[in-house]
This record gives sequence, C-alpha cells and structure tokens, in this order.
Amino acid sequence: MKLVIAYIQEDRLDHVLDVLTKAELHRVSVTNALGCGAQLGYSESYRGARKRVNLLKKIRLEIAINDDFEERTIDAIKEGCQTGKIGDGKIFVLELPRCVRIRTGEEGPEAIG
Amino acid sequence: MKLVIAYIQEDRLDHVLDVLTKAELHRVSVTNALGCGAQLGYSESYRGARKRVNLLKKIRLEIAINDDFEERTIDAIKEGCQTGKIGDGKIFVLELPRCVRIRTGEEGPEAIG
Amino acid sequence: MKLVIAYIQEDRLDHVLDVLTKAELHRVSVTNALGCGAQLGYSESYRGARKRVNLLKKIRLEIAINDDFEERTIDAIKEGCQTGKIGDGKIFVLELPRCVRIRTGEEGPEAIG
Amino acid sequence: MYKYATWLLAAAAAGYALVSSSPAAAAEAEALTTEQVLFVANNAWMLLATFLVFIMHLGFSALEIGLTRSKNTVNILFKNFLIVAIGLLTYAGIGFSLMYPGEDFAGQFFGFAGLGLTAPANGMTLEYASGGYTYWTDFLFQGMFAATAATIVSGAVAERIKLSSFLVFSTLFVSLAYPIVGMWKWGAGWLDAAGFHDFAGSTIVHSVGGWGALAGIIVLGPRIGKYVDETIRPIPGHSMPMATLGAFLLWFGWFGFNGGSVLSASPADISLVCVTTSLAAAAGVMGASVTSWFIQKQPDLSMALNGALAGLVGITAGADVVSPGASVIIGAIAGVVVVCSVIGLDKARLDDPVGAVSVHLVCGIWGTLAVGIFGEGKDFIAQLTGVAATGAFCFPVAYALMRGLKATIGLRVSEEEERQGLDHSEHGMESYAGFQIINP
Amino acid sequence: MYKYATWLLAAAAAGYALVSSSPAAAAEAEALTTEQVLFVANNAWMLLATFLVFIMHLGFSALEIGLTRSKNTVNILFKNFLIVAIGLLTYAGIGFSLMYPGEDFAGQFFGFAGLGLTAPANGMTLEYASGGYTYWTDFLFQGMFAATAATIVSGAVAERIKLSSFLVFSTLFVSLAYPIVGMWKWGAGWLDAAGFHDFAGSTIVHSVGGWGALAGIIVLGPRIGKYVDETIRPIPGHSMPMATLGAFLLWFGWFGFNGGSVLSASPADISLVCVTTSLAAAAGVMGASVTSWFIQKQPDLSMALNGALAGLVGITAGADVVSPGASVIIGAIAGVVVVCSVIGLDKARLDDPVGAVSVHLVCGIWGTLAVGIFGEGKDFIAQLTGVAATGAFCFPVAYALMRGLKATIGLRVSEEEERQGLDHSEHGMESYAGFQIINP
Amino acid sequence: MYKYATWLLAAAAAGYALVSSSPAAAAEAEALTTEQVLFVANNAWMLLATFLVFIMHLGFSALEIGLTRSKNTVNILFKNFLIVAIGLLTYAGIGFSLMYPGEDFAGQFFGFAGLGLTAPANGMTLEYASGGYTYWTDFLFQGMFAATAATIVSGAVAERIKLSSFLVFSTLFVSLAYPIVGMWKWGAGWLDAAGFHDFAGSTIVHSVGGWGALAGIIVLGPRIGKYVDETIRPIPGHSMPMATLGAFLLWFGWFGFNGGSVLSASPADISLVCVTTSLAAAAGVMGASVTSWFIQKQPDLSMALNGALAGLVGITAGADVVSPGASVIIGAIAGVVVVCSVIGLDKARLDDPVGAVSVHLVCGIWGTLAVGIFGEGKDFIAQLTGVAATGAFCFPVAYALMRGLKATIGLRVSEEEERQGLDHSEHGMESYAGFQIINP
Ligand SMILES: Nc1ncnc2c1ncn2[C@@H]1O[C@H](COP(=O)(O)OP(=O)(O)O)[C@@H](O)[C@H]1O
Ligand SMILES: Nc1ncnc2c1ncn2[C@@H]1O[C@H](COP(=O)(O)OP(=O)(O)O)[C@@H](O)[C@H]1O
Ligand SMILES: Nc1ncnc2c1ncn2[C@@H]1O[C@H](COP(=O)(O)OP(=O)(O)O)[C@@H](O)[C@H]1O
Repeated sequence: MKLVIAYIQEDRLDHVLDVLTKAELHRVSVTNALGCGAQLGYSESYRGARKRVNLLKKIRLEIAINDDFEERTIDAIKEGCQTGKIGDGKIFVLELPRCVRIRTGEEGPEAIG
Repeated sequence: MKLVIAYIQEDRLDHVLDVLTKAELHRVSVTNALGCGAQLGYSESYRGARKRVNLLKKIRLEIAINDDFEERTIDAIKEGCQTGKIGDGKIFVLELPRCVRIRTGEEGPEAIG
Repeated sequence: MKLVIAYIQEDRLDHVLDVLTKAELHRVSVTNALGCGAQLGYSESYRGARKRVNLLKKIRLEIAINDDFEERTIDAIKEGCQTGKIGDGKIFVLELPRCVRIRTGEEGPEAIG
Repeated sequence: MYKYATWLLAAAAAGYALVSSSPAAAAEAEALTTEQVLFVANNAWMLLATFLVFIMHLGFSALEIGLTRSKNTVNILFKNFLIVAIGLLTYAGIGFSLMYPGEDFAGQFFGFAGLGLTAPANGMTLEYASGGYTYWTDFLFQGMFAATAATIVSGAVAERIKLSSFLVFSTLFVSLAYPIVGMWKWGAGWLDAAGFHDFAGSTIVHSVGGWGALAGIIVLGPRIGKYVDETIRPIPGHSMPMATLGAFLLWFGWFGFNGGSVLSASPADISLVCVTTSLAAAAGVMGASVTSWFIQKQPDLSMALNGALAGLVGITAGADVVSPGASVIIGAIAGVVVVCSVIGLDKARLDDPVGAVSVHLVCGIWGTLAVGIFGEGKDFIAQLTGVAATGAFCFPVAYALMRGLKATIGLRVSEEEERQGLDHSEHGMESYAGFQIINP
Repeated sequence: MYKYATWLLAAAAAGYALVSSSPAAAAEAEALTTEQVLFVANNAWMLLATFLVFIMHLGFSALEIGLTRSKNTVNILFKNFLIVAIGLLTYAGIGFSLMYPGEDFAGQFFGFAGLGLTAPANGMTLEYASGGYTYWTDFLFQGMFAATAATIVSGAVAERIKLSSFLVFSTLFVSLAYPIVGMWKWGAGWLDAAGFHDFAGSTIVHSVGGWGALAGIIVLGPRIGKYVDETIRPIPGHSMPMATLGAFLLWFGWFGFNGGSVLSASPADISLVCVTTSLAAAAGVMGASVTSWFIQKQPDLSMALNGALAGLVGITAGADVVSPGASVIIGAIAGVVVVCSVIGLDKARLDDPVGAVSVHLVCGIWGTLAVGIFGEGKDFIAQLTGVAATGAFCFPVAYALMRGLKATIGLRVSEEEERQGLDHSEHGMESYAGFQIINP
Repeated sequence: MYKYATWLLAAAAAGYALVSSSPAAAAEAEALTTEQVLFVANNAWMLLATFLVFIMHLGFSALEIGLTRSKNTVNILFKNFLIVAIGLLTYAGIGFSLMYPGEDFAGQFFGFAGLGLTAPANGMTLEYASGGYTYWTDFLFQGMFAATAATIVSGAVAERIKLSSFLVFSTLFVSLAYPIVGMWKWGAGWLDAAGFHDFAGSTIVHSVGGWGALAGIIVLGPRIGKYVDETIRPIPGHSMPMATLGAFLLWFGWFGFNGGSVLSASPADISLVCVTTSLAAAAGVMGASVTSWFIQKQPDLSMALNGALAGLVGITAGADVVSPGASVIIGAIAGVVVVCSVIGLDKARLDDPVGAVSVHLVCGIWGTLAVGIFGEGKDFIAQLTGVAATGAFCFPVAYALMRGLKATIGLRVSEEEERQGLDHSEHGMESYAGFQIINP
C-alpha cells in the first residue's frame, strides 16, 4: 500500500476532490498548511512597515491507497491541480506497510477503502 | 521504529489520550483535519440552497514509537476510538528509520520517548 | 529521497526558517499542531475549576529532500530550534520513494527542489 | 422626514395621538405649558432607556456565545434573536395586559385587561402617566424588559437544550410567569401593598429569570464531559472578546434598565440611579477580580465580567434608595458572592455555562435583601417576602414546565447531537465557516 | 467642559448660534419660553437619532463581513468605513444642497442651493424647522442617511468588485442619485405633491440603495464558484456572531432612523413609531424563521437576521401612519417575502451575498405599497408611482454607472485576485492573522 | 418601575434630591418654570453623553485587541475592563475632588475638596451648574472621562507589560496625574486663566494619556521580534473586524465626549459640535487613507481607523469654536499626521502596537494648536503653553512612575512569558479556545 501526500493550492481543493471522486478515490484526508517553495512569497504592508510573507496558504492531502491505485491517484491529483503556474504543488508517495480500520479491526488492502 | 498516523473522530480525542496514557504512551502529536471516507457526509442548507458537506471534521494523531510498542499503540487507539459506527477512522503505520531529539541530539529508540 | 518531519516550538518558527534558508533549503511545509511529550503540560483555571492542559501548541514542519541533504537539514533544524529546554521537539525522517512536481510532472530528485 | 411641516411644534407639545397625523386637529392647540414640554423630555428619556434595554439583548447573546463552545454558537444566537421577537410579540398580545391590568381589572394576585394593545383615550397625554411617557412608550419599555427574563434562562441551559423545547418554554415563561409576578409588585398587587421595594427588578426580572435557569439546569443535567468521575472538567468558552463585548453592552444597557425605571427624566433621580448603578458595577468588577485572583491564583476575565453583572443585578433593586457609598458595598459583595456561587454550583454539579444562576438569581436575591439593609425606611421582612414569594411561584412553575416538556417533546438533544454541536444538528450551519477549530 | 459658565442656561435656551460663543450676546436673552425649551428637547432627540443612524454603519459592516468569506473581510470593512466618511463629506459638499434646495431653488425634479454648508440666518433658532432642530442637526441627521444608501450596495457587490471602482460608484451615487430622488419627496418635489407617502425612506433610501445593488450584481455577475453547472453552491459566511451583532445593531439604529424621521420629539409620534418599528422587526423575524424552517427544514439564522431587517425596511415607509397591529402584518409579510426573494434571486442566478436586494429593494417596495393598504387615507396609486419613479430613475443610472466603470477602469477584480481574496489583492492584509482557515 | 406615582411630574420638575424620595416634600412644589424643564432636558442630554463615553471603553478594548496578537487578548480585555472600574472608583474617591475642588479649595495649581462624593446642598438643583446637570451627573460624566486617559496608555504598552504593574501605574496616573492637570484648565486653574482653550480635552485628556503612553513605550522597550537587526518586522493584529468595531464605537462615543462637553443641551452648540466632530473624523479617514494608499501603495485599513481617531482627537480641543469647514481641514491634517507619525515612531524604534501615541499625543497636540489657528479670537501662545505645560508635567511623572515600577516590582514580563503570550502567563486562559492559530 502507499500513502500519498500532496500539497496543493487552496482554490483547487473542490476541483481535485471532484476529480478524485470520478477516479473512484473516495477516501481523502485534508489539512490546512502553509508552504514555501519555488513560488515566491509576496510582501505585505502593515502600518507602514513592509513584511515579507513566504509562507503561503496551502492544502495538504493525505490519501492511503492500494498499490494498483498509485498512478490513478497521481493522475487525478495532477488533473485536478495542474495549472502550469508556479505553486501548483508537490506529490510525495510513501510506502505504507500497514493499515487498520478502527471500526472493524480489518487490516491491509481491505482496510484502505 | 514506526510512525503511526491515525484519523479519529473529534469527540474521541480526550478518551484516546487517556487510554494511550494508561498504555504508557505519553508522546503524541495532534492536528485538526477534514476527512471523507465511508462515512457519508451530510447536506447543509445555507440561505435556501443545499450544500453537500463531504469533508467531515476529524482529528489526526501522529505517534512515533519503538517497534515493540506497535501492537500496544494500535490496541490503545482502537480501544479509545472504536464505537462500531462508520467514521471511526483509520490507522496507518509507516516505517520510521530515523528519529532525533532536538534538545539533546540523541538519535534512535532513545529519542522516541 | 527523504521526508523529514519535525515538531518544534511555535516561537522558533521564524528562526528555523531563516536557518533553513541559509542552508539553501527553500522548500518547507508548515502546519499547526498540538503535542504532548516529555514537556509537562500546565494547569489552567477556568471559572474556578482547574483544567489540565497536556496538549501544547507546536509547529509541524514537513520537508522533502534529496538524500545528500539529510544531515544538512537536520543540523539546520537543530540549530534553529535547540534551546536545551524540554519541549524543543523531535525530528522524524522517513524514506521517500517518489516525488512528483504537479506543475511539470517531473519526478524524482529534480522534483524535490 | 417631510421637512416643511409647520404644525410640528404645536403638535408635539400638545401631545396628541397623531396616529393619522392631522394638522387640523393640532392647529387648535393652545399655549404650550411647561408640563407639556416636560412630558416631551420625559418621554424621550424613556425611549432612550428603551433602546438601551434593547441592546442588552445583544449583550446577552455575545456573553453567552463567548462563554460556550463554537459548535453551539449559531444555536445560541438564534435563540436569543428569536426571544426578542417572541418576547415583544407575546408581550403585545397578552403580557402587558397581565402585568399592568390597571385599576379596573387588577386583583391582588392576578389581573388581565384583555388581548392585544389598545391605547386608552388618554394614552398619549400627560394624564396617562403623570407626564412621564405615553402608552406606547410604556408598552415598549416594559416589553423590552419582558424578553430579558427569558434570555437569562437561555445562557444556563445552553449547549444541550432542544431548540423547539426552549422556544416553547420561553414563550410560556415570558408571556405568563413573568407578567404575573411582575403584576404583584409593579402592577400594584399584593407585594407592592406589603411594602416590598424592587426598583428595577433584582427580583421581579432577574430572579424570575434566575429561577427559570435553576429549574432548567436541574432538569436538564450537566453537559456531557463536564463532570467526569470525581472531577470537574471546565469547558472553556470559545471567545473572550465576545464575552467582554457582551458584558460592556450589558452595562451600557443597564443605564436604560435602571435609568428608565425612574419612569421620568427627573434629574436628581436619574442621575443618582446612574451613579449607584455604575459604582455597583465597578465595585462588582473589583470584588470578583480580587476574589478570583485570590482563589484561582490568577485573575479570571470571565469572573471579572460576571462581577460587573453581579454588581448590576445587585443594585437593581435599590438603585434609587441607596447612597453611592452603599452601592459600592452592595456591588463589591455581589462580586465576591458571584465568584463563590459559580464555584459552589460547580461543586454541586449544577452546570451553568455562563453563570446565569449565580448572577441573576443569587445576586438578585442579595440585591433585594440589601435594600432592606441599606435603604432608608425599607423593611427587611418585606424584602424577604418578595424574594420568597417569587421563588415559591417561579421555581415550581419553571420546573413543571421543564418536566412537562421532557415528558412530551423531549427537553434535551441526543448525546450524538450534543457531541456534534447544536449548530450542526439543529441548524445545519457553521458559526465560523472555514476556521479550523478543535472542539473535543 | 468649563464648568463655571453662568451664561449656559440662558444661552442654551435662547438658542443662539454660539459658534464663537459670546456670553455678552446671550446675556441679553429675555425670559425663556416653553417653545425654546421644547426646541432644546426636540433637538437633543434628533441628535440621539443621528447617533443611532451612525451606528447602523457598524451594523451594516458586521452583517456584511459575517455573511461573506474571511478572505474579503478587510476589503468590506474598508469600504464600509470609507463610505461613512465619503458620504458625510460629499453630503456636506453638495448632497444636502441638492436634496433640500429650499423654496428659493427648488424645482419639481431638481434644485441646488449651492456648494457647501452655510447656516441660514435663522439656522439655530426656532424658526428654522418649527423648533424641531437646528440647521447643523438637520445636516448631520440627513448626512448619516445619505451614506446608508451607498452602504446597501456594498453588501451586494461584495467579494468581487474592485475597490477603486466601488469608491467611484458610491461617491457618485450617494452625492447625486440619492439626493436627487430624495428631493422629489422630502425636498418638497413632485412626488410629494403627488401624495406619495414615505415616512423614513422605504423607497427614498432603501429602494434607492436596492436598485443600485441590483444593477451592481447584474453587471458584475456572480462570484466564482457560486453557480456551477446546474447547481447553486452556497458560499457560507465566515462569522455568524458578527452577522448577528450587525442585525442587532441595525435594529438598534433603526430606532433613530425611524424615530428621528418624526423630526421632533413629539411623544405620541415618536413612541408610536418606535412601537411599529419594533413590532414589524419582531414579526419579520418570526415570518422569516418560520418560512425558512418550513422550506429549509431547519431554521436558518441568517434568514432570521434578514427577517428582522426585512420587517424594518418594510415598516419604514409607514411607521407613522399604521397601527401596531398593521405593523405586525407588514413585518410578517416582509419576513416571508425576504426568504422567498433570497431563494428566488439565487434561482435567477443573481448572486447577492448578503441579501441586500431582497431586504432593501424588495421589502422596500413592499413597505411602500403597504402604506397604500394599511395607511389611513393613503393613496395606493401614489405609492406605486413613487416606487416606479424611483426604479425608473435609479436603476438605469446605477446600471449606466456600473457599465461605464466596467468599460473604463474595470469593475471586477481578476479571477486570480478573487480566488486569493480581496484582502490580499487590494490591501495586502489579513483579517485574522494567524488563524488557520480553509477557504476553498 | 412603580407606575402609579402621582408625584413624579412635580418631583422631577422641582429637581429635588429625592434620594429617599419623599412625596410629601415634593408635593409642595410650586408651578413648574421653564428653567426647571430645561434643567430636565439638559441633564438627560448629559447622561446620554455619559453613556456614550462609557461605551468608548468597549471601543478602546476592541481596537486594542484587534491590532495585537490573539495570545495577549485576554490580558488586554482584562486590563481595559478593570480600568473602567478602577477609574470610576478612584475618581469617586479622590479624583473628582482633585479636579474640581471648587472655589473654596482651589489653588491655581492644586486643590482638593476632600475624600469621597458628597453632594452639595444645591447639588440637585438648577443652581449647581446653571441648570445644566446635577452633581451626580457631573461626577459620572467626568468619571467616565478619567478612565479614558488610563486606557490610552493600555494600548501602547500592550503585549509586554506586567498586569500588576500596569494596574498600579493606571491607578496612580488616573487618580492623581489626570485630575491635577485637568484642574489647571477645567477646575478653573492657571491654564484657564491664561486663556488656554481645550474644549473637550485634546490636551487635558488625550495628550495626558498620550504622554503616559510615550513614557511607557520608552521605558518598556519594543516587543520581542519587532525590530530585528536593521529591519522593522510588523506584528499584524489578529482581528480587523474587532479593530473596526472599536473605531466605529469610539466615533459613536465621541458624540458624547464632545457633545457632552457643551455641558448643556444648547441646540446651537451641541449640533455644531456634533457636526465638526463628524466632519473631522470623516476628513481624518480620508486623510489617512489617501496618505497610506500613497505611501504603502495599498490602502491600509488600520490606518483608516487610526485616521478617524486622529480626526476625532484633533477636533476635540476646538469642536465648539471652529467652523465645519475648518474642522474638515483639522481632521484631514490629523489624518495625514497620524500616518506619518506611526511610520516615524516605528523608524525611531518606539513600538506602539495600536498607534496610541500618534493618535492621542501627536494629534492631541495638533488639535490644541489648531484652535490657535482656526478658532476665532484664540491665542496661539496660550495653546502652546497648555501643550507644553501638560507635557512638562505628565511625561516626567509617567516616566518616573514607570521607572519606579521597573525598579521595584518589575515592569515587563519575562521573555518566556512574552513569547507564550500574557493570556497564558498572567491569566492561564485562552482567548479563542479551540481555534487553531499560528502565532510565531
Ligand atoms: N521539498 C518540499 N518539502 C516540503 N514541501 C514542499 C516541498 N516542495 C514543495 N512543497 C510544498 O508545495 C508547495 C508548492 O511548491 P512550489 O515549489 O511553490 O511550487 P511548484 O511545485 O509549482 O514548483 C509549497 O508551498 C510547499 O508547501
Ligand atoms: N484511504 C484513506 N486515505 C486517507 N484518509 C482516510 C482513508 N480512509 C479513511 N480516511 C480517514 O479516516 C476517516 C474515517 O474513515 P471512514 O471511511 O469514514 O470510516 P471507517 O474507517 O469507519 O470506515 C475519514 O474521514 C478520513 O479522514
Ligand atoms: N514519540 C512521539 N510521537 C509523536 N510526537 C512526538 C513524540 N515525541 C515528541 N513528539 C512531539 O514533539 C513535541 C516535543 O516533545 P517533548 O518530548 O515535549 O520534548 P523533548 O523533545 O525536548 O523531549 C511534543 O509536544 C510532540 O508534539
């Protein structure tokens, strides 16, 4: 199994969830995040003094999948988030050796979905 | 070492922390999250228009443990969060090759606790 | 590649970002978190009743790096966050088999930075 | 805003009921007397007081949401907003008529002058209330008071009561129990005859609400998670800024609550009342802050806020008959009392999220009795009688209503609804959409 | 606060224009007449009303931010804060003079008494307004009204309009369109002559603003993400506490809006007006709550708030000429209407984040027509004429202004700016720095 | 609220001190004179003004928390809430007596009429203040002013001062420094004799507070992290809605601050004062907005808010003696000045989180001098004298107090406490429990 982590733009969230659903990926966890990367920050002005803001608002997705869903998931995230502009985000894929469904105690591939 | 990630119901947080403490698991990190899964969302009505809410409020736990604590941790989370109702949540266990305590620079199993 | 996760004190955030930047680590993701660990909680009093607060405010960093940056990253975090006081935090390093830049579709070490 | 009316001056002074403003009728107005002008000033003051009492409802709403969790905020706001509407409408329908039946209809314990509002023939003239205000002003000022009694209950039962049951309870309580007790004193009933003094309602308004609150929290029981095993687990309110805003607005509104209860703009009276009111509130803040600093080791803002309200409730019965010095003592004691009461109720496992019982009932009683101590020529026994009679009537009535609701449509939301929060289960709405909040 | 002035009493009563307070001049004041004292009371009442209308701007601001997203909050606050300033300054510059040109300058459709404020010789005396108020009070009360019309537009076009374009629009709208229409009725123009009755401005203020709002949302189009494919995707407001605070303050301020529109402190009039105003608001809350409970299955707090405002707008035209009973009916219908209108506009894909068109235009029309139904001796046709004439003038003017701005400096922010939020793109500032918020 | 009192009318008019309301005494009241009725109207106006000044304290609280971080919010609210209480109680105890010693006790520089409040024999009659108000009203209005001066300091020293030290400082400052300076002018002292004009306290209230604020930020030093190496790192406030609410309420309250300073309801005076006050505030908003838009490239809401306050402080000295035109100029300049001052103080590394020094001290000085420029027959040198004398007294006193506290109980919290936030270290309480906030 794999654990897919993705950082995406805040305003792509609704769209990427739609695309994931269409790809039959119904399980996702979402967290707010702040990120700095290739995307330049901006500078704000507060009471006359300038302030560099390098941490931009991002959304973090975490999706546990079975191995055969890996490409599908990555494609769905790309489809949902790719605009070609700097800041589109990153996908990180980790090995997931174990997964447990709390409700039933099921483990492994059956517990993912 | 292992890194245990769990998504649980918000109202189980206090309880699961109690259970973990009893199991001598004193180190936990907690983050707010939104999740969609088997649990159906609900629909809200705002100013006369219906709105599907699929992202439900969840809590994300992250617990780094030594290998021999794995079962104990999973059991504690199950005990603290299992209600048998859809939405109880998931546990994901990752391999954790390295762990560092910032304060002392200690590494490995000693740094976990 | 590696995925470095660190829990640090809230007030070290600005400093650690400065240090990371100096170490040419420009990509970081940040999330709010609550943590319990060796650091003792405190007790609050609300309307005459005492309340134990064990979950302290923390910051969670997530940094994906190429293998040869591992020590540098850990050193930078240590430098930025070590005060010698309990609560300084932890660093967890995971294996990161795959990384994708959404914007370009690039994969692997090129996609990290 | 038609600006070229030449009849304005005459009409205003003559004080006719210009419902269909008839310049012709007003034109014949004779020379303007000083009494007529005084009537204008008095009436304007009374309306100002009415507006201030109105804004207390925002104060209550803000205080209540501030001291409770964000998952029940929409519900509390909805309840408080509706109560103002329900209070005014039912008071127009029957309450006013029950509370001030007038000489023709009054008994000692009960009277009713009929449904709805009908301005008496002299309702717009000097005669109606010795030139203090018109019939309409009278109704509106009293109507704003009425809703207050129901709102007091709202805070105590927050975070677990069913919306529909609360609305039924409030409607009945505010349209029946409140005006009946009110009539005993202000409607020239038996308590008034007994020499009971309650200037602006430490008992008649605040204790009445407080008894309802007490009945409510007894029948409902505590919020889930408040008392676990042997320990009290405080449930912190989600917004101290809102709570503080609420307390400030309540103090602000109290100038109208007490200042308007003079029922005229008599300079000596209204200024004394505003001074005693302010000093009692200030002393209440100090009393509660010092007490909480001492007991809790750190000064608790929510207690300071409760202290102000305690001082205000405490002075309400005697604001017109005690000296400023006495008002400081009354307020300071109220401040100490409220902190002890909040802690004591918690020990007794009576869960009152905002301290409504401590503020309105306990300090309402203290304030009423204090009149017997500090008020020149006031009778302590009469004060005690008033306190006891109100409790003896209001608590059973409120308790019976609550039990009745529990037995029929149910009083409390389900455990699951309570855990999710009433905003979700009762309204399907979020109070702070988008904000990431951990609400265990 | 120089306390030892012995001339105060005399001076106040004499009502002289003591701009450079000259004790000498005042000293000769003869015996104080009752008319002079009445003047003092009336004028104080009018200023109280002015202050209350002022605080409505805080009410509007809070309501608007409460019902929109946190990423546009700074922008909305900035707009609303500036509008008060712009409204007052332009009204001082030309608006007052356009709206109340006075007999010498008035036409039936247009008049202008010159730039700036110049107190007439009798401006501080009884003569100026039959002893109701001074020239300065007159200006300030009217000036506070003026800004209201522009603020109404603000809510409807929120979250997507360019700041600069909005400021240009508002400035023109409030300094030209508003006073010109206002003059037709309150400046003794043709509508007034036609027997049109609009007590405090259901049409003259609220509909004027409402027409501007309607034009705005038509020209601007909906917010991104509101209407996707065939579905309506509601965009929840980020703070129900702020929205509720806003509604309470608006109701509070409305006592001044309507109460001050009596233009004196005439007891019968102001108390009747305050009663009809309150009862209509209360009935509006009930009407909207019940309707929304019925349609949406759960009671929607934002609809209850809109219901109060709907009742208030509805009663504004006839608060002085309808009975309290009629005011309940007018308010209740307004409450039902506003819920249907909000839902209907959404179906028509007209995106009005705060319901400004439904509250101010739709209920403004209803309230104006209701005068023809419930107001004794009022002419339905005259009411209809007023409604139609206002629409026929304001909508095209607002529409043309909006189109003009669109064609020149642009009316709407870019898609990217809208997605990021106007706080970021227009102000480079966060509304709640540090708070973790997911704002899709 | 006993409604059947027949003595009300007579009693009110006679203006007796009805502390223990004696119908008998009042019954003998002869015919009601116009002066007596005017007294009723004046006194009611003064109390209205008092209420409005009271609500400014909510305005200050909201502004201060809005412009600071959420981790210090409970602390700021607690300070502001207590200050009102402390201010009123100490003013009752000694302040009033120091500030208005009366002819018998007054020196030119100092006077004291004894501890506590004792209404003089004529305190409730026309004689006391030429029929403007009663003794109680006098005390309460002045008492509300007193607390203001201390509250001004609160904002400047926020986020780092120790709670206990702040309370000691405030108590001494408000009970001694403020009334002594106040006496120089308003208590008929030497500044008054010198022809100094300060209508409602640009200098006597605002600068006094401003000097205290300046001393505070000098002795305390900046917040950790504000000035790092060569750069200024702005620390954004956590709630723009609260800051805006605060500014609106301050403007609202200022109608009482200035309007009440007329000390009667004289129509010409109070209406002029309200107009100049409003126009100066509006011009201040525009001045600050345009300046900040120009300097910062984007319009800064917090500067617009400061602009309104700058205009208000600026007009406070001369609201009664300048024309509306001049008030626009005074306000606009104040708006420009405040923005430059905020930026300048930051360059000088004086850390004032809310801009209190810029608003209250700098614009207080500007406003006082402006009277010498725009006020007919006013002496610029006298104005300068007043400004200089106030500074020469208040700054050293405040500085010495701050240094004294620093040397004894300590003035500033520890670095760790400051990093954690004072809500945690001083109160053990969260301002927004459950909300996820990143507060670096
Ligand atoms: N190496 C990394 N480690 C952790 N987070 C990263 C990393 N690279 C990117 N991110 C996250 O992804 C977001 C977008 O990345 P960015 O480099 O700005 O754009 P792009 O991926 O288009 O080059 C960042 O704001 C950050 O949250
Ligand atoms: N495959 C997954 N990937 C990421 N998060 C998941 C996954 N499955 C479940 N979750 C998280 O766990 C929560 C509960 O899961 P859900 O499927 O609703 O209940 P259950 O585990 O009882 O079947 C979800 O809301 C989501 O946050
Ligand atoms: N084993 C662990 N699993 C998850 N999080 C941990 C673990 N140990 C520490 N943390 C996180 O790191 C924070 C600091 O750890 P703590 O033990 O208090 O201090 P120190 O690392 O100095 O001993 C904790 O609050 C928690 O968020």
